[in-house]
Amino acid sequence: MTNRMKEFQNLKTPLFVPFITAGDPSLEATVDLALALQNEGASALELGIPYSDPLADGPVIQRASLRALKNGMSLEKAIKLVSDMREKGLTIPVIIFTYYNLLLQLGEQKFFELAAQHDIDGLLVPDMPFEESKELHEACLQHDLSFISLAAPTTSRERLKEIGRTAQGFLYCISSLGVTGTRTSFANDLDRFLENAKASSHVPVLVGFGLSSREQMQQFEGKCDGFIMGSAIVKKIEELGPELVNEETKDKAIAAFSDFLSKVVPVKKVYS
Amino acid sequence: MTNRMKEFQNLKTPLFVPFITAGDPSLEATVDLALALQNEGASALELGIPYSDPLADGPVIQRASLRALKNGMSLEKAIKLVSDMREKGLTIPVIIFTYYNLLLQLGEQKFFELAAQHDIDGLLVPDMPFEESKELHEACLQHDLSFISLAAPTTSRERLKEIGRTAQGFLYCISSLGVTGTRTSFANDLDRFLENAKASSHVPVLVGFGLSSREQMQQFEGKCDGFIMGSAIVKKIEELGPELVNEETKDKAIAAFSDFLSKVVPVKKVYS
Amino acid sequence: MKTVYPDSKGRYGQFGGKFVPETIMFALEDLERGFLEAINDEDFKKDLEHELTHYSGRPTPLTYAGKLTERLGGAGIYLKREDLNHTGAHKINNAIGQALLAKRMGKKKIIAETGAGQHGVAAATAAARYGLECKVYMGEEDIRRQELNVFRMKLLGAEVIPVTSGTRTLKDATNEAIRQWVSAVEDTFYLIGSAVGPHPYPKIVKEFQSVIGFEAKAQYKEMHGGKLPDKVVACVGGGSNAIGIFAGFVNEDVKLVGVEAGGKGILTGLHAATMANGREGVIHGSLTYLLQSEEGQIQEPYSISAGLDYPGVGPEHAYLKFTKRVDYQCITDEEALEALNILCLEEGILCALESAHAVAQAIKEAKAMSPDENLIICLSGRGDKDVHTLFEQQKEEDSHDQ
Amino acid sequence: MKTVYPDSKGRYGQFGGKFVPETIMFALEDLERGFLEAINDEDFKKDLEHELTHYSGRPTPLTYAGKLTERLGGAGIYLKREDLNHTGAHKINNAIGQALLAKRMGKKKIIAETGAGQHGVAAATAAARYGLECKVYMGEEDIRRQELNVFRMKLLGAEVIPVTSGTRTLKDATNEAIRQWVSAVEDTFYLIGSAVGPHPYPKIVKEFQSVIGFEAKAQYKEMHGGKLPDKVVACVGGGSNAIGIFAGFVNEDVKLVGVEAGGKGILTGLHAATMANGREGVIHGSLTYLLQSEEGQIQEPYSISAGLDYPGVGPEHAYLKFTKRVDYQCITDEEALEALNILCLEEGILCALESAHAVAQAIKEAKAMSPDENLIICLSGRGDKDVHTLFEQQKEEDSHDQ
Ligand SMILES: Cc1ncc(COP(=O)(O)O)c(C=O)c1O
Ligand SMILES: Cc1ncc(COP(=O)(O)O)c(C=O)c1O
Repeated sequence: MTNRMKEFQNLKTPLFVPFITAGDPSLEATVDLALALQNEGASALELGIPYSDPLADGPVIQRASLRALKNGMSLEKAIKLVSDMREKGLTIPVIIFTYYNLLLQLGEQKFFELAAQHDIDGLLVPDMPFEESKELHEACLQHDLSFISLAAPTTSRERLKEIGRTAQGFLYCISSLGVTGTRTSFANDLDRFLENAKASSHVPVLVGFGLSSREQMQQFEGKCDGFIMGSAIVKKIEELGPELVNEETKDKAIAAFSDFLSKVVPVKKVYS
Repeated sequence: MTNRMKEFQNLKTPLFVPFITAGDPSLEATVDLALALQNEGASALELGIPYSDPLADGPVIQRASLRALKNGMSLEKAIKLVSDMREKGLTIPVIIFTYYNLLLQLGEQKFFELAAQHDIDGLLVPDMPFEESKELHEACLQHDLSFISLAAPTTSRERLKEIGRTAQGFLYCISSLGVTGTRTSFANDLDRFLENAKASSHVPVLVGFGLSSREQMQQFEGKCDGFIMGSAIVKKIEELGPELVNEETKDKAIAAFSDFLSKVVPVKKVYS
Repeated sequence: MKTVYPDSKGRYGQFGGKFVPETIMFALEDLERGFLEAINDEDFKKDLEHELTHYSGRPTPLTYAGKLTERLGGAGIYLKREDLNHTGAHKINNAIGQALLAKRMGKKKIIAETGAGQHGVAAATAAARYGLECKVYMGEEDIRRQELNVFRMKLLGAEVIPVTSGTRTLKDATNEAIRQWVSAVEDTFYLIGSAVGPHPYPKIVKEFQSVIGFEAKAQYKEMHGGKLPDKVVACVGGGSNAIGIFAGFVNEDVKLVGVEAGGKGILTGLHAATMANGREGVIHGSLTYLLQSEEGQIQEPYSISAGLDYPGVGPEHAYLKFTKRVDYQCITDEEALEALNILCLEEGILCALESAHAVAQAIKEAKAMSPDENLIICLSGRGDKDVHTLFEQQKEEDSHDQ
Repeated sequence: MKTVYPDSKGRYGQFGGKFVPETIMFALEDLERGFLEAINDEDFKKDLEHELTHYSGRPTPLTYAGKLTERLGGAGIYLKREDLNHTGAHKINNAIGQALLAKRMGKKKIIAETGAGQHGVAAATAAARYGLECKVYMGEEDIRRQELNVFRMKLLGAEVIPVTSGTRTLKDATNEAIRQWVSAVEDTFYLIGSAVGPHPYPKIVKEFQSVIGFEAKAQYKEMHGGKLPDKVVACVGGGSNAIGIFAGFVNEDVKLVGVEAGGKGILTGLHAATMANGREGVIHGSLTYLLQSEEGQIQEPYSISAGLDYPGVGPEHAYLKFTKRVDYQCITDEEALEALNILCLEEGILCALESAHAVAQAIKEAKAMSPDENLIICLSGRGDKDVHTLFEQQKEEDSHDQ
C-alpha cells in the first residue's frame, strides 16, 4: 500500500472518491480536473480508462469513453498522465479504473512498472469479480498497489465476508443494481447490505453507483465511510467540455466545475 | 351437314380454309375480311371466337383475341355476325372455332339455336379432344353441324382410326407440335401421319398449324386435301388493322389483304 | 363411403377431364401410364419416401397449439406443420414426387408454371437435386412483383421465362407452360404446381400430397389413443395442400373445411372465392368451378396471398363441394392477417398468408366447438415470403391511423 | 480423451471464466444452479425433447449430397440439416432450451441481444410459445439494416430496443443486454444467442445445441453400420452450431474443422477471423480469442454473413484451437458465395451465408480426401434471410461486368 493510500484510510469520514474518465475532454483538462477535485475535497481519485465496451457503465460514462478514445487515450497514457498531475500538486491516491482487457493487453508486468513510475495507488477492474481476481489481487499487494474490490446488494453473505476480508484500500459497495449512472432510488435492502459490508471489512466502506447529490449521500450517513461519485461528475464535465478545451474559457470552466463540486462534496476537507 | 359443307367436301382440292378472329380489328372489318377471303379462293372460313385463355394458340392469335375482346366480341355476337356476312354474299361454310368454356357458358342449346338462325356450318373446339367430345359431336350431328375433329402427329394409330372414322366436315391434321403460329419446320414423321390420316378418314384431310406460304403447302401436295392457314393471315390483319378500321383507308387495306392472299392461297377457285 | 374417383376419363362426377388440345393427349396418356407404373413400383415408392424423409425433413410435426387453444376456449387445435418442409411449404412434396416421376420416365427437362414463385422455387429445387433442366414460366407482372423469388429460381439453376400473354399472371403462365409442353413433349415433363389441370394431374398431385393427410392421421391417432380429430381445416388455392390433408380423412367420419380467399370481400368482386362465387367452367384443361365473366372469359382473382390467387380450383374440390362432403368457406384478407398475428403471438409461428386463411377459419370453428373436440389445421407454409407484404401492410395502416 | 471442461470457475484451460461486474455474479450463480437442476430433471428433459420434436421439427435430416459429392470426386458429403428447423436455423434449439429453463426458474421475462436478428427472432419465437415477455436489444445500425427482422420480432410480440452505444452493432447490443439484465435480474432471464458470454452460458448453449451432434452421429452410424464419419465441418461465429455438432464427435476419432469468416481477406483487415487473427482477450465476460487493437479496444469485425460477424468466439473454441483438437480455417466472402451457389445448383438447397462458409471449406476438404471417406457439414441455417443480400451482390457484380 502506498503512503498516500494509508493516509487516505486515516482521513476523517465521510471520504469522497470522484471518478473521471482520463482524456475527457482532453488530456490536459483531465489534469486540471483532477486538481480541482482535490481542491474541492476529494479523498482519492478514480481515474477511468476509456474502453470500447464498458460493460459496467451507463450512457454518461460510455459517452465520455468514446470522447476520450477519440483523443487517443490509453491505459499507458492515462498512467503517465498521473505524473503530470503529481507535478502540478496532486497528492491524493489515484486509483486506475480499467476494464480487464486493457490491462491484459498492456501486460500486468508492464502495468506494475508504469504504476510504480507514475505514482499510482490502486487498481479497480470492474469486470473482474472476486473469483477471477485472486492472482491479480496478490500481484497488486506485491507491488504496493491496493486492489479495490466491489460488493453488490446481491452479493451473498459468504462472498461478502470473503471479499471484505481481503479488501484493500476501500471496499466499493454498489448501491444499486444496474450500471453506473445517476439514479433516484437505490436497492431496497441497502441498509442491511452496508451493515454486513462494514462488519466484514477492515478497510473503509464506500458507497457508489448512482449518487448525484449531497442529499442522497446523507441517506447513508453513519452507515458507510464515504462515497464514490462518477456519472454526475462526468456529466458535468460533458457539459463543460467545449469550454474546458478552449484556452480562453478554461479557467472559467474549472471554476464552474469547482462550484458544482462544492455543492455535492459531502464535507470539504482541505489538503496541504 | 349443311349444303354448304356438302359442297365444300366436293370442291376440287387443294381446299383452303383460312382462320380469322371475329372482331379483329373490328366487327365490320371481320365481315369485309371474310368476303375478301372468299373472293381470293377460301373454301370455307374458320371464325375464331376470342378467348381470355386460348390454350392452343400462339402469340399472334393471342393478340388478335385480346383486340377482339376489347371490341366486345363474344361467341353470340360472332355467330350473329355471320348473318351479316351472308347478307353481303358469303356462301362458303363458316366453322365456329371456340374454346369449350365459351360454349359451356352460352349453353349448347342456345348455341345450336343461334347456329341455325345464322347459317353456321361447323364447330371446332380446340380444347375438346376426341374423348371429351362424344356428346357434343352427336348433338352437332343432330343439328346439321359438322363437328370438326383434330388429329396430331402424336395421336396414336388407334385413336387416329377412331377420330377419322367419326370425323365430320374435314379432318384437321395438326402439322406440328406446339401451338398455332407461323413455323419454318414441321413434325418429322408428318408424311406417315398424313398417310394414316387419309387412310382413316372419309372426309377431306386438311393440314394446318404453322403454314405461312404457298411453298410450304407445296411440300404436302398430294398428301392431303387442303390447308388451314391461321396465324399468317391474322398477322397480316394485325398489320393492316389501323387502316381496316379507318373508313378512308379501308378499301385500300382490303385490297392489300387480297393481294397478300393471292400470293399464299394454293389455288384460286372462283365462287359464283 | 370410399371415393372411387377419378374415373377412367379423369372425371370427379361431372368435374375434371381433359379439355386440352389434341396435341397434348399423347403426353397425358404417356404421363398417366408412367405415373401408374411408378406408384406401383416399390423402388419408386422407396426412393420417394427416402427423399421426403432425408431431404425434405418429413414427417413434419403435428404441433399442439396450447396457448391458442386456451385463448379461444373451444376445440383443441393442432397444426400440421408443412411450413417445416424444405423450401417452406407443402409444395415440395409434389415437386419431389413429380421430379422423381419425370426421371423415372426418362425425361431430361421439366417445365413449371409459377405465380408468386413458390411452386417455381420448389420445382427448381427438385430439378437441381435430381439433375433435371428446369424452365419456369412466370407472368411478366408476377416477375416484376416477385424479383427475389425469380432470383432464387435462377440461383437454383432454373431459367425463368417471362409470359406476356393475357393478364401476365399465374393463369397465363399456366397456359404458356402447357403450350410449351406441347412442343417439347418428347424430352420434357410438365411439373404442375397444384391439384389442377387436365387428368391425370389432379390425381398425381393428390397422390404426392396425400402424405400430409396420412401422416397427420397417424400422428393424431398416436397422440389420442387411436381416435380421430373432429375436424380438419385447410386453405384452398388450386387445392393441393387441402386435398393432401383431406386424403387422410375423407373416408372417415371427420368434418372437412376448405378455405378460399375472400380477398376484400365477396361483394367487392376482389376475391379468389372460386367455389363461393364461381360457376362451372373449363380452365387449364379441367372442368371445375371458375371465376369468369357472364360469357365465359376467365377473370383475374384477387387475394393478399399470392398462392390462393387462382381463378379455378382442383376438380376434386369441385366434386367435394358438389357432394357436400367438404364445407367450403371464405376468409377475407383482413381476417387472415389477424389470424396470422394471433398465431404468431400465441405460438411463435409465422405462417404463410395462405395458411393464415385456414387459421382464421379454424379460429371461428374452434370457438364454436366444445373443449373436448379437436381440430387440425393444415399449416401449408411458412410466412417468411410474406414478411415484406405484411410490413408494407403495417406501414399503410400506420399511415392511415395518423 | 473425454473433455472435463469447463472447470468450476467456468474455465476451458485458460479460456472462459466470468469477467463480469460483481452485480451479475449472483445472477450467474442462480443461473448455474437453475441449469444444473433442470438438466438433471427428467421432466425438463422430456419437455425439451417434446418441444424440439413436436414444435421445431427435430430430428433434422442428415442428407447425402450425392451430386455435390460426384462433382468433387472426393469424400462423400453429408449435410446436417439445421436449416429445416423452425425459424430456419440451429438458433432455435438454444432459444427453446433457455426459454424452458427461464420458465422453470420462474422468470416472467427474457431479454436477448441480436445482430442481424436471427437470434432475436428465435428468442421472440420461444418467448411467444412459452408465454414469456421478451425484449430484444439490437444495435441502431443493425435495426436500420434489418428492418424486416425487426418487424418480425414485433409480430412475435417482442419489444425491440435500439442500442446507441459503441458501434451500434451486435457487440454493443450484447453489452447492453448484459447491462439491462443486471438491473432486472429478479424476474428476467438473459437468453444469450451463442456459446459465448460468462460462465455458465457457453456450457448452457453447448448443452442445448449438442442435440445437433448427437443426432448427426446416430444418423450417420445408422446409415453406415455403426461407423463414424472422417470429418465434421461447421462455421463459427460465436460458435454455437459448431460446438453443438462437435459435441457428438469431440471424444471420437473424427477430425473437426471450424470455419471462420475471412471476409474480404485477412490481409484487408475486413474479416471476422477471431482465431486466425485475434489475440486472447476478454469480451462479454469471457476470456477468449478476440479481434482487438494493440491496446485492447475491441474491433468491429466484418463478414458478408451477419451471423459470423462477432469479434470474439466461444471460449471452448479458443480452448479447442489452443489444444489443436479442432482445425480452424477461414473462408472469404467470395468463396462462401461460390459455395452457396454450388450447393444450390447441385442439391437444391439454399443455405445461409454463414453455413456457406462451412460448405466452402468442406468442398476444399472433400477434394483432398479419398472417395471412401466421408464428411458431415453442419448446415446451420437456410438462406431465405440472405436472398436480398445475394441479389444486391449479383446486381453489383453485373454492373461491374458491364
Ligand atoms: C404456403 C402455401 N399454401 C397454400 C398454397 C395454395 O396452393 P394449394 O391450394 O395448391 O395448396 C400455396 C401456393 O403457392 C402456398 O404457397
Ligand atoms: C445460420 C447461422 N449459422 C451460424 C451462425 C453463427 O452462430 P454460431 O457460431 O453461434 O453458430 C448464425 C448466427 O446468427 C446463423 O444465423
